[in-house]
Amino acid sequence: GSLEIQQEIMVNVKLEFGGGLELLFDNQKKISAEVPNDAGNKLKIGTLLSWIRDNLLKERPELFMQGDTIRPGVLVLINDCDWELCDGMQYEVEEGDSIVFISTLHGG
Amino acid sequence: GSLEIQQEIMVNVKLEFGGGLELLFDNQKKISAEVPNDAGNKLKIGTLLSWIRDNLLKERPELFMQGDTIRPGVLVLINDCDWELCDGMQYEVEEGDSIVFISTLHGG
Amino acid sequence: PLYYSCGMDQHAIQRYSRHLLLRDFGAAGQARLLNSSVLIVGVGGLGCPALLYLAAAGVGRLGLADFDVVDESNLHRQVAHTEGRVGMSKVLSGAASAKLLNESVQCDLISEGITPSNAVEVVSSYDVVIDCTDNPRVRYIVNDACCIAGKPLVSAACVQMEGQLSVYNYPPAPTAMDSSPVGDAPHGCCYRCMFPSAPPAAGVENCSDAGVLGALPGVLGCMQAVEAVKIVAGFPPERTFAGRMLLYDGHGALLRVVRLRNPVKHCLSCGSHPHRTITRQTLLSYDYDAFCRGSMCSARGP
Amino acid sequence: PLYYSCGMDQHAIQRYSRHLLLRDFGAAGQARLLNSSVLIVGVGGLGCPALLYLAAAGVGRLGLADFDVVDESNLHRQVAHTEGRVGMSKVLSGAASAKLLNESVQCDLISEGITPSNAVEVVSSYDVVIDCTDNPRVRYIVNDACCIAGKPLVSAACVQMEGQLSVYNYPPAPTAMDSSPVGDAPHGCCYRCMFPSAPPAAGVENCSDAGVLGALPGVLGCMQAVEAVKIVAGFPPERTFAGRMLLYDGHGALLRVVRLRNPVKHCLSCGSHPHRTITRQTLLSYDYDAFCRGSMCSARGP
Ligand SMILES: [Zn+2]
Ligand SMILES: [Zn+2]
Repeated sequence: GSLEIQQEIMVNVKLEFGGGLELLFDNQKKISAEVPNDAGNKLKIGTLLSWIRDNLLKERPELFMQGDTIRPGVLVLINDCDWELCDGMQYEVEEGDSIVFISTLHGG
Repeated sequence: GSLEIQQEIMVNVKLEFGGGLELLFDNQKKISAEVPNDAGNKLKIGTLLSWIRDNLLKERPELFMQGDTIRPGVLVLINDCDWELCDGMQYEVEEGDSIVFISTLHGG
Repeated sequence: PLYYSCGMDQHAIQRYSRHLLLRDFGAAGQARLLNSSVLIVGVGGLGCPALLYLAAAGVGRLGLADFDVVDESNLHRQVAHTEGRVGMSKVLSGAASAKLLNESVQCDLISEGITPSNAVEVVSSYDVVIDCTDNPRVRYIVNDACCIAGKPLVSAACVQMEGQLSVYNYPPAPTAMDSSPVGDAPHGCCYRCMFPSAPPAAGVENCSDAGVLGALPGVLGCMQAVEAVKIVAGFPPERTFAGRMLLYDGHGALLRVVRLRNPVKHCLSCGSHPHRTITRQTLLSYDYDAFCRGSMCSARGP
Repeated sequence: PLYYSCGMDQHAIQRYSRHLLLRDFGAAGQARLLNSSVLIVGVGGLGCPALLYLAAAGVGRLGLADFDVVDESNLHRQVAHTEGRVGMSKVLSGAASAKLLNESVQCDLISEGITPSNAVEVVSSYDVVIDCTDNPRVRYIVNDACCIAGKPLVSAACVQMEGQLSVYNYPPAPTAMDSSPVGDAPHGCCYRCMFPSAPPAAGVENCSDAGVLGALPGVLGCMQAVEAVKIVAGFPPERTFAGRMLLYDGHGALLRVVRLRNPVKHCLSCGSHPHRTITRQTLLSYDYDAFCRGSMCSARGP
């Protein structure tokens, strides 16, 4: 009989971190990531957030996520557009997407 | 017998003019243009320059071209790169290219 | 020429000649500028360049709001103050510099800064508001007052070697006094649309904690002045940073402009009835301290 | 802490604390800044903000080069001057403002401006040069002197509502005094690599003809100060605007950064032997007037 396996594919994304968030990622501002996903399913950005937290984040996860979503005060940009213009947490990540996480600044 | 005709195709380019050059184009900063080209041949940027002069330019062509090339003091940017990084006058225009012509400024 | 009719004397024509020559600005733009009023909240790293350029450009009335005094550590970036004015109130020092540049500019000094008690009244008497504060709590108060009073808000911030700038509430959301249903006309998103919850304390750095490269707020503050001048001269939202944000990374010499969300219907500050709960009547009782609890918003800004 | 060892007293530590706190700058960066020298060519729309922010930041020695006097029409944007100083030389007025901000900054006044006669000597005595001129002829002279003396050049320009900024000759091309073969080491392109021929007169507008929105040179001049501070603090070329140019369209609130060409081997100013004909020995006899004939380069800048 055949062994049923869950086939995995990789989705390439260009991640950027700014406004101080890069400090949570070992001071890396740009990371090219290969994110595993089940073949046949789309990669939800919510899944990507958790994957980033579990695989790339080096410290203080509470400064990146709050519950299942991004923490208040972090702007998520998908291809230079606020993710709220792209269905927010429901957005399905495409191969090659640029995804920027930027903490808002308050200094003057 | 068959009539031999030179088949024409159209190349779409996004043109932008800045640094005052837009005044030569009826104050238009952005023009989406369909540029005719012989099928089978690549569209050289030199050919595009002449086409712009003959079809889009409204006044004072000497402020856009000098002889067969761009006039001194105008920066040509192909997809946000100085055209000198892309073979200059030999560059072959691709469908969808962004081509920016910007006059350098001197004020302070 | 045209501009004689705008009531400028020979002196003003000479002084503002580089604006009068400007396509898409000219005498009409300068006349609007001379009759305009701009409120600058915070006379620090961002407020100093903003006030110098707005005074130089001839804005009619300039409101300066700050409770603080000039400290020696301000001088590496706050170029409207001077060594000789350490200890002086920032609004006095700022107004003195504005007057040296342009005697004809009227300066209003709001030396208690912006608070829930004065926010709506102060903001109401200006055409445009510039947020130059170093304090999220005041950023929310200023935003809410701008939504209530129907004023565009030119907002910027910077820390370390990064800066951000946007224009909020432009065009302004309908105000409660308007006959149109609140929040239903097209308008620009507000600061609270963007950031409905306050950030956690540890996620916020300010210039006193994390430092700032001195010339960086100069870049942002000057750009705030550019946007304010455009707004009072009548430039439409799509020619400003309304609905977009500039991200400037001075460390890598990178700049990008990104698109922001549409206004949020259930926003407490600019949303539709019954979501808009922060109004002229309720702002004073809105609990900014509770909203900012656990965040650094409650910290007093430097 | 570390910075005590850099020879700053308590006063300086307090004053520059926001730089000392800065990651990637800190005490070492501030120490370099305090020991650095920067030449500002042109004390007008760009030079005023650049000098204010460099003085505030504590640059050790500031060269101010301008032959002009303060005119009333300057005041709408040249915020280091004041109404009371109309008629005063711009370098005197600029130095006075720098001193009010920071008494410890040494100002050199080059009141004849930069000319072929003094260019190489003046440029040689600074670490970084900032081009804030309003005149293409001087832009070429300054560029050529920077290539001869091996100095990075932070260049900006603006007219109407547009601005441009780049960093040229960084890292500097080998100078004639170096033992390495001229022009063969990797270096940044220079102004003349970008613009080997002068533009035609009619293609050039300056602020006196075409006007300028006052706060716009503020944005660019502050950004020149940011780049100069980064260079003296030791930031590598790839973190500056070397090899890239910022294009700022204030009319549409658009910013883009584009990639510039590699240095040109046959460039007269920075190219390889025997192309490099503008040298320490020949600059004075180079005919800038002929080079600029038919262009507006020969016009005296305002
Ligand atoms: Zn809102
Ligand atoms: Zn060169």
